[in-house]
Amino acid sequence: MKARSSILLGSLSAALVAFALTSARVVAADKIDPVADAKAFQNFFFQKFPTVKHEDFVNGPYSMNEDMKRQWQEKEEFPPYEFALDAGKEMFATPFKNGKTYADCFPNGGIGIRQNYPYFDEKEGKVVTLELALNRCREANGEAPYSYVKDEMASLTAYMAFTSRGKPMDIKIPDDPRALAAFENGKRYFYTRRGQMNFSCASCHVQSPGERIRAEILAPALGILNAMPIYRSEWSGMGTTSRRFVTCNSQTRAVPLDPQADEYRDVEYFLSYVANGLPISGPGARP
Amino acid sequence: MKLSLPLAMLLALSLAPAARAANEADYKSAYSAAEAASKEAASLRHQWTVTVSALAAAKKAGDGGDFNRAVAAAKEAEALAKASIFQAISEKEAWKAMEIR
Amino acid sequence: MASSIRVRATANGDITEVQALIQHPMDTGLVKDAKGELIPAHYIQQLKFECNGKDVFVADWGTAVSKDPYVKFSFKGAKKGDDLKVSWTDNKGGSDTTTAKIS
Amino acid sequence: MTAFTGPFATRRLILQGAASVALLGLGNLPFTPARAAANDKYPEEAFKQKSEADAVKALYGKTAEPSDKVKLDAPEIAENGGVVPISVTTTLDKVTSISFFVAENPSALAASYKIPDGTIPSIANRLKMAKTTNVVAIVEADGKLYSATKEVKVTVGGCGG
Repeated sequence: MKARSSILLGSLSAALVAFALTSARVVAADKIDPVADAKAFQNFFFQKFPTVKHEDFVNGPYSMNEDMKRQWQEKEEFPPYEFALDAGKEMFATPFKNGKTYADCFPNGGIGIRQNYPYFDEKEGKVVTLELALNRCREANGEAPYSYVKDEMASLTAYMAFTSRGKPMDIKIPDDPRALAAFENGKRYFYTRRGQMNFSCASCHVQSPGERIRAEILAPALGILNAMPIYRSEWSGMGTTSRRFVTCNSQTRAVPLDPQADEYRDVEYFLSYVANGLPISGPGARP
Repeated sequence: MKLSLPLAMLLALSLAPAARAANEADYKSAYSAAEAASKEAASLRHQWTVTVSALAAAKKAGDGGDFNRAVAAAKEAEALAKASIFQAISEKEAWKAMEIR
Repeated sequence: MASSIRVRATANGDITEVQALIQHPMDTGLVKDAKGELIPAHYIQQLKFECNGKDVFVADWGTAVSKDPYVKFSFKGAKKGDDLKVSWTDNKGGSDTTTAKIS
Repeated sequence: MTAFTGPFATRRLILQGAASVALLGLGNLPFTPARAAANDKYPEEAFKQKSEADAVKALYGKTAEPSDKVKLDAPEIAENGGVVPISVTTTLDKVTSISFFVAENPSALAASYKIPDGTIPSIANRLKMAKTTNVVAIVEADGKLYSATKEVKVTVGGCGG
């Protein structure tokens, strides 16, 4: 009995201390400061994993575990996303019924620009992801939109990512309160616990990257979207960022939002911004 | 520590002795309470998949006339929905504790 | 339609290293689809590599070979520019073939 | 081909065509019958066997002995049971066949390769594994069987859902 009460006392005082701490910081942190957030985010991972080369973080679980890295390198010799890549390249060049192609919708003809997505669209006042831009381009040219989750959309984004391989992620936040709010909303989503499992993205990808979750190794949150879209052996197929968000939600028993919900667009904005400077490594192969 | 309250609530509900066999009226009221809680959880965008399946199980049992099971499932769905509402509200501030600064 | 076979053959010295990736579902016949029905077995049974009129490698595969199967081997006796003929047949009588130049 | 040939003539044409093809076929048959028939037959029986021992017997008709000259490379823990990179290499010579078995798969024999002379006895491939079990590579060299075995742990990923 005595031990239990001392534990109770201990945790109460810890809670009090934590409360005091957060309240002090809450006041200071009201001003949204993406630059400071990104710096703190990157330093957290650089200090937690000093032996991992900075640009290696974009290889997710393979930067954390040698045995997994060997299996990955073996797969990369002739990667399973090879077919999606070729299909994407072919689709990208095939003109729409009205003769235009994707190249007409994107800066630089859509080649080597993936590192600037998602971007904040000041007209719309919202974050626009690469998948959204692709479907809007299709609709603007009288074509039916693709599923945001896999198949054609994944092949197209795989090809666009491939043309940006190695380029550092370069996400901009314009000096617009709505952009700052979107960044903050994405950050909130990233740290908010959800689902009956009561996990947030951070519970796995900040607190325990490199640990095992049954057969898989958890990827660090830093650069976790740089390899998108990914071919997952578990899906035995390609998947976009939205597919990853939707399936992660349902694994923690949270009902997923629709693939391009604002929260998903904002958390992609947040995660991409804090990974600025790290190379694009998509399309990726993952367990 | 914070979440023990809803779990306790969940336990209390399931232990409540069923006085007599539930009838359609009991099912209707339990189901509408569960549905209201589930709608609120969905509006907070914090719905749990298990709430949805418990609600569906309640409806299926209810339609099949097995009111005992339907009421139990509806009560479980309500408890789960309430727990997810509690989670949504507490997380409004709690997330900051985990933020990397 | 692009061939279902991607093959890379590179010769260094007398040894040619061959890697092949083939687009094929390799269904085991033990998996159920969304509606709960069994997806029938559909897998490559034999994959053959021929160079200069001679079989250099023959693979007999069962249902335990991964989807979009991959194989790597090397052989002697060929040089840059030779043709490597790759062909497969599956249990449903499907087949495909392609010829690659050894680079 | 005039329009009035009618069914008889076309039938004759088809018959002539078939005869010539058969002749052609016969023509080159004698050169490759022994080799083609011998090693091209798909080992249907062996792939049906459930256990590894039966599969080896059905495929080779003899048993293998472990040998450190057969180097089997497989992961500690498979990142995904559907795509397990497994490779084997051997210093034995006069190798004529290499096969891979996954002991507790629904049927043990996974893949069997014929190695004509001039082909280097070293193969990499990606196999499916139903669960944690032994992967066995068997090399047939100069008529005798040598094997290497390694356990690979397999489980699902993620936190469940």
